Amino acid sequence: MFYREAGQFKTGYADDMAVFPIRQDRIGIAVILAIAYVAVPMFGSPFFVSTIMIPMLILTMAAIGLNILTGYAGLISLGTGAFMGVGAYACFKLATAFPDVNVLVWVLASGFFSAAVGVVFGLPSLRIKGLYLAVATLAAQFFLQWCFVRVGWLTNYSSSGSIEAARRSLLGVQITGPGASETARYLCVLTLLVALTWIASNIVRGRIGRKWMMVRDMDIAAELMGVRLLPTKLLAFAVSSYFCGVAGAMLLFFHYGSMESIAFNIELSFQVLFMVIIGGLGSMIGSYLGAGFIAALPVVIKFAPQILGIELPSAVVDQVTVMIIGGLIIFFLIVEPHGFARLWQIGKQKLRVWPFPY
Amino acid sequence: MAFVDTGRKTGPKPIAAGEVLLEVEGISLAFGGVKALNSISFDIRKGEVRAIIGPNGAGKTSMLNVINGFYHPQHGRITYRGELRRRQRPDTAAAQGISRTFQNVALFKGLTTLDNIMAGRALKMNVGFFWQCLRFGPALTEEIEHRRKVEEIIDFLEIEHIRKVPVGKLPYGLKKRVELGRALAQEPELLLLDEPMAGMNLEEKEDMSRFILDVREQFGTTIALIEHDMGVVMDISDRVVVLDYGRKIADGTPDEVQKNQDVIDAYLGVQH
Amino acid sequence: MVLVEPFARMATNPAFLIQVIWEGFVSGVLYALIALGFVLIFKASGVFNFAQGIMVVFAALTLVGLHEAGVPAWVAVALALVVMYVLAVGVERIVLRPLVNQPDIILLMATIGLTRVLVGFGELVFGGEPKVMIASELGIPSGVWRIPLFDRVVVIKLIDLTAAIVAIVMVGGLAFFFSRTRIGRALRAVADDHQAALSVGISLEQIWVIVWFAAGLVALVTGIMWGARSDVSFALEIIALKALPVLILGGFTSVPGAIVGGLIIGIGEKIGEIYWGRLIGGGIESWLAYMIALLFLLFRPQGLFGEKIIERV
Amino acid sequence: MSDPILAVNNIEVIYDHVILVLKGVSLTVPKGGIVAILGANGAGKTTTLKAISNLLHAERGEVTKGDILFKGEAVQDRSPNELVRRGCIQVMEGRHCFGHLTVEENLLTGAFTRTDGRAAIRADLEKVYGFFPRLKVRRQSQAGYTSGGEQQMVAIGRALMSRPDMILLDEPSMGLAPQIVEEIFEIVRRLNASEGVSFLLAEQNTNVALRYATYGYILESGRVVLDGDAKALRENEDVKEFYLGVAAAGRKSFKDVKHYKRRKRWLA
Amino acid sequence: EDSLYIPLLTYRTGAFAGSGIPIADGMHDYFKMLNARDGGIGGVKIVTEECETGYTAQKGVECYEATKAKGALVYNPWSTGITLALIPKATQEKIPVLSMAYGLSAAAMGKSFPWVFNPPLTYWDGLSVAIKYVGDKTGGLDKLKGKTIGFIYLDAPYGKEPIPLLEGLAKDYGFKVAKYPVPADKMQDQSSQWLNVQQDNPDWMIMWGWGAMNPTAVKEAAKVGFPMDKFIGVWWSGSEDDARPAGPGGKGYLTLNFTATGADFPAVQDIVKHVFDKGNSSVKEKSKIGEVNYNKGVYNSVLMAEAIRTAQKITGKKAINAADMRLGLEALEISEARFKEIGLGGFAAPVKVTCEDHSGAHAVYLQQWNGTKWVKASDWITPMKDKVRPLLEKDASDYTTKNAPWPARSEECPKS
Ligand SMILES: Nc1ncnc2c1ncn2[C@@H]1O[C@H](COP(=O)(O)OP(=O)(O)OP(=O)(O)O)[C@@H](O)[C@H]1O
Ligand SMILES: Nc1ncnc2c1ncn2[C@@H]1O[C@H](COP(=O)(O)OP(=O)(O)OP(=O)(O)O)[C@@H](O)[C@H]1O
Ligand SMILES: [Mg+2]
Ligand SMILES: [Mg+2]
Repeated sequence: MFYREAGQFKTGYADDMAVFPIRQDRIGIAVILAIAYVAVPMFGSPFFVSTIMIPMLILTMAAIGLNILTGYAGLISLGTGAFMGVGAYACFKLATAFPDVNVLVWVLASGFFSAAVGVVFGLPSLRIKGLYLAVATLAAQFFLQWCFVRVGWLTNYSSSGSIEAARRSLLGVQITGPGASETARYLCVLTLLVALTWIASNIVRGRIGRKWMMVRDMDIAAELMGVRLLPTKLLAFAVSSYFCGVAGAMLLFFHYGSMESIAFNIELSFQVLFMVIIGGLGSMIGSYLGAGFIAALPVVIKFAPQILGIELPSAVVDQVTVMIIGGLIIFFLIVEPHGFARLWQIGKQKLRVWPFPY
Repeated sequence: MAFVDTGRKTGPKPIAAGEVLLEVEGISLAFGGVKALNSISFDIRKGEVRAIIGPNGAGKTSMLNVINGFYHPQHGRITYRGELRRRQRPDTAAAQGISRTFQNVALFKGLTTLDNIMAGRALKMNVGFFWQCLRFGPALTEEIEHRRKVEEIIDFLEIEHIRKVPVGKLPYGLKKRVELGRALAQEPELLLLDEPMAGMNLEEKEDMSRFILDVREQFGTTIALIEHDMGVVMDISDRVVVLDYGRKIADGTPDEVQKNQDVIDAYLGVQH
Repeated sequence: MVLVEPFARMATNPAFLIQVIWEGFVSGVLYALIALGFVLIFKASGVFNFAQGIMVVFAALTLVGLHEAGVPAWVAVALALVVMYVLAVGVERIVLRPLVNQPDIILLMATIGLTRVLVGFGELVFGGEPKVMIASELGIPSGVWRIPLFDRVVVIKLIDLTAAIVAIVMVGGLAFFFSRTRIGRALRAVADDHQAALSVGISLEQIWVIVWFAAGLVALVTGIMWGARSDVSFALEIIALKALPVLILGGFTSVPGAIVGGLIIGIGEKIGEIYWGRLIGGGIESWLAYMIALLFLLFRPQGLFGEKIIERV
Repeated sequence: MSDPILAVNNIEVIYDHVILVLKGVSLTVPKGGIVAILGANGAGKTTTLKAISNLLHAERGEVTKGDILFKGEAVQDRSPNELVRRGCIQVMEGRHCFGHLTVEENLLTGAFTRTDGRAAIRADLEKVYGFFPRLKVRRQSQAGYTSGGEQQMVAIGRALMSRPDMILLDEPSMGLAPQIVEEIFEIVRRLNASEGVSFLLAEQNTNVALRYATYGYILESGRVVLDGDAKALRENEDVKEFYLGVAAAGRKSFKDVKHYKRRKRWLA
Repeated sequence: EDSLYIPLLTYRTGAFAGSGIPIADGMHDYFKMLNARDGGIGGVKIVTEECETGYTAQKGVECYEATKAKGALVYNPWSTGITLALIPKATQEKIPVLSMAYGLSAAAMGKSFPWVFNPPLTYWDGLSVAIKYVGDKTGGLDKLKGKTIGFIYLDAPYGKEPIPLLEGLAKDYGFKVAKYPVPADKMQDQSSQWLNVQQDNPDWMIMWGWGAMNPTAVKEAAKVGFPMDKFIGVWWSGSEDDARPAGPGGKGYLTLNFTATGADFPAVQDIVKHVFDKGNSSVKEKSKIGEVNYNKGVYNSVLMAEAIRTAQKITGKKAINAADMRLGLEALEISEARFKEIGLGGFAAPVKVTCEDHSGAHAVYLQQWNGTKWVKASDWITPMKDKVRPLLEKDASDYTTKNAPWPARSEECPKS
């Protein structure tokens, strides 16, 4: 009853092609943005903002990146972690080499470096498909990680091999480095994410996104219809890696503050892949929902007993958390292989026909 | 019909109706030991409906694959619009105005009907990456312009009601219709149809026949058609070529072919 | 210099080269064992079983854990097999059955989920400390042969030799069991098209339990062998990733491919690391295997022995 | 009518928890009968067959109402292979061959549930090759590389290999040359007559279907709108016009179809 | 009620759990013992909270964020990676970090890193002792000229930390260094590294390993026939579980150590009595108490407990806060007599932390595996301060310039 499109007429194709053609959706998104920008920083505890919200939003960015590659273009990648690493190392180098330029510029620019690297490792995708390609991207994962460790220049020859976020500010407010308040970092992350989400959704809804989906669904037919596979796939690698790279840079500058190469390991790749699958391949909302689930849930489960005042050995909590997350992943795959995005759609569908089923 | 630009350039040399548009000569294609095509020659004239028939495994689909560059024959020459065609990548055939439908429906499963047909226009859209990111200005104008054309095709094929349905879930007959729509969206000069009416009931076959004839009539599109329903083939095609396990056994008007004893033996079986 | 020097080193010390090849051979055989577990499951269900690595750990821990609890070694082996069987049935019931006919990637994800469950469960039950494999109780020899060669010695650990022999026997047996039999055919049918397999009356349940159990068996053997070389701990799980390049090199569906791929990767990465790796900083083993595999793939996208990818319209 | 081998009582099928596709379909197949389900695209023919053979589950569909009796026993909760073992096998729409298996291996998978020994299976294999000589020629090629028609033959032959009592045929004529279509229906008739195999076939090719079937159901939008003896259906005016293409004025040419539609009477 | 809240970042899961578990047990049990026996420290109970990090920096930071608001006195990251991540945060938020003989070596420069402590010595100190020992056995450091020393290490910040000093010393004494990195995913399969060792045939081997890397390395060394008494591990490579799996082949293997092995100390016996026997310990077998890593855990808690006592003395408060804790750490001094007093006579070398020197460069000894247990193989050896100190200074200033503007020290050095 509350979710109806009846009575809302579209008067032009532009209306029909809008992201949120239904008024209720538009109101909903405005409310969510308001909560994100106002309520969270005002009422969220520092722990909530810094340990749950910030990494969640950053990983959402990475999930959007991977979703472009896997969900839209149908190319599986297990190298997300390393592509994020490229962004982080690039941003670190840029920000230390040119300290006077605003760090946000470098965060955005670092994505281009991982885009370039992504394109190089995307080249085999012309010949190799499916899971075979996934393994090819593993080559990227391990090779890049090796570079992070071996190429001293990347870390400015730091003896510990780690990279640190320098202190930088925006409009007089410190936003990166030790001492930046979580609110400032959060707002930066949120703004970048919102802006890039908007761009990503523009791309995937337009000509380029359609080409990606053509290649994903039936590459031969796409080719016979005049789509050139290699440039299309490479573009997907580039755009996807761009998002991952920016996410990596944000992870360093707005979340950890200091990272070593091992943080960009295969676990991270898997984590992002989980988000994309659980959230729903080929869906922007899915990336958000998936990231929320995979990034925030373990933290919540891990600290839930503590918050509830239950005493459990921490190792047990951790083991049980691992099990629960694994179990939930299987559970959700079974309930809905198309992820939260589909559940969301079905939910809307049900709302639409409510109170009459079917 | 408004969705085809009449002023569109048709390549180096415009071909008048009735002239030879495509000619294949001595095409041979083998897969390992299987000779799918054995020195086949025939031509397709501008504006006609050219049927290719033959028993299962005769090499009909392979012939279409050769024409649009997906298979490369070991021998033979193909002349299109008067130009000898070199070995080419599949995506160039599309650029030259050859589009097709597939025997085993090859729609983009995850896309809606609308997007599938929009996909047909992929080659015609070219606003740059920057505007695509913003989906604003030229990108939006272009999108709307093509959307309008696509809506015309949707109207033409009477599939308005499934516009926003992901095609994976459509019943077979409608999938075939969407596929035709997608091919039409490419504004082809030569349209290759591989069993467009398989799995349809009579009513739907009638509709499909009507669409095919309308397309030809209104845009002068040349059509090559593979079909096993002899009723349809005999009624709507102008000339028929008959293949039998890689060989050409007959070529002529429907009536001639129908009476040819080789064809009856190899393909038609008992008349009905 | 990069081109000449390594060969010079090979030529000047052939005994060492043989030692390097032997080490590569042994690790190749062990990679192949893990890859074999993958192949079995992939062949039979099209599932890319990421949990194979943790199954190795799990099987080995169960074995050692039972022995620690006082069960005699060989009885513990039998019980560990029972546990692997129960695991196979459980996986089929809980994970695979509801996911029939889903795309590869979904099943891949499900097995990664399964990995998590097993990691958590294993650590909860067995604790995180490394355990010592009961190699001598199982009669695995532990000595070392020192073979004099070109006035140096080549060292061969008996455990490595045992591992190689066991692996080869295992592969032979499985290849025999799964090829050309009714079950073998059914396995490949299932991998091609779940729904069609169902429609002709192939019981997916039965097939899956069989292959998962076979994979469990392979996991146990792998666990014993690897465990005896170092020790049994969760760190072992990581080596499963090493089986991936082996797999793509050999082809996901080929049992002999797993062996040949394993040997190429094992020997290739040893030689690469020892003779070339140090020229560019060392530790290249972590990616060399993938690069070797990638190189092969560019020429044969389906792997050396993999089934050709069918592309038709 | 003799004892029904299959009875479907008033079933409802829902896909994805929300899409209601069958809205109360009932039908029976007598032992030794050939029954056809006819109907336009998307009417729910395939869904009906899948509901019977229990393959819906793999498509996230479920039977929410009604029951299905095969040989007098309820089979909704049986697994597909159980059903094959009991003698009911489906030939799926769209071929579904095992692409990487050779033609012969494909046929042999059909015999998976059989326990009557190699010799019997060999004999049946030869019988199938007898029905489809083309398959014998291509026996060693991978099914993925055979032509569409050849794949259809493989699918049907595969089903025969299980020695079923009942075959559910989903659009057997699709994509086949007219000659082969006739042959396939002849085979259906032969099996039916000589071995007493019952058939339930979903067909678009009404013409042929009604010639070979004994009884027919017409399905529209998930409901049975008309049923009757094949002969009676052939005489029905609407069926004539919409499915057989013979209006009162005789067969009309595809060339002259006009852009108008008479409403079907049962929709009124 | 007053309490002393100390979060313990530990890892009982993951690839390094084998080393992490006994350490976690040791840390806990000592505090539990103090609570049970003395009612805490200065009459105030110690409240610990364990937070699982799995040795990953990400979870470590999560743990830090989740616990810091509860009034954490000090953090023990137990991973060089986590330490590096926490240094800037904790410095900013003014909570001390105690990285006992691990972490950033340069943190010894208390002037630059007022909130970070790494007693009793840094990795560089440790390495210098190892070289001293090697020199000793070779007949003097000057005899090292032309020799080759192999360095096998975990390819992570932890393992790489000693390299600058090693290379510096190589230049000074004219020996060659051969490096053998072991990537984390290769910890259990080191045949390549040891083949290289076999080929290079170095005179000595030094190892910076952790977790599953250690036993594998010892086994491999035995296999390739490397003389075990010329193979020296760092203190993190010297637990019973590291040497035992090699069987008789491991006999002779040497490692550095700064705590005694065994349970023959009154305080450890008190742990058995007040904690283990009451069923309050998570240690499963009594024999594990007193093992090398367990004692490291105990020592870590001793340092904290003594720092708390010192802080209570300085401030006169019973329930101290993080800032007080820092004062306590900076004035920490455990003399031989004090060790005896707390029931740990001979357990470790005397410790003294100062404002300038947060690690103290205290002595270590070498222990040797005799096939069944560790035995002391040398006296306490002091590091080469003269070689280490300049490097520390340089590294600290590098760190602070790279992280500029690094907050300058705002706390006065206590008058001594
Ligand atoms: N997996 C599915 N999920 C959702 N809807 C489905 C699914 N499969 C089929 N449908 C819908 O169910 C309806 C009936 O489909 P069905 O395939 O049974 O029709 P049919 O009569 O066999 O048609 P055709 O002659 O085209 O094969 C169609 O509207 C289709 O869109
Ligand atoms: N890519 C390929 N590899 C191997 N053999 C092939 C390939 N493509 C086609 N063939 C073989 O070539 C022959 C002709 O196939 P084609 O698909 O052209 O037949 P068709 O005339 O379209 O038959 P149908 O009417 O059944 O669709 C068949 O025997 C087929 O098996
Ligand atoms: Mg064909
Ligand atoms: Mg159907």
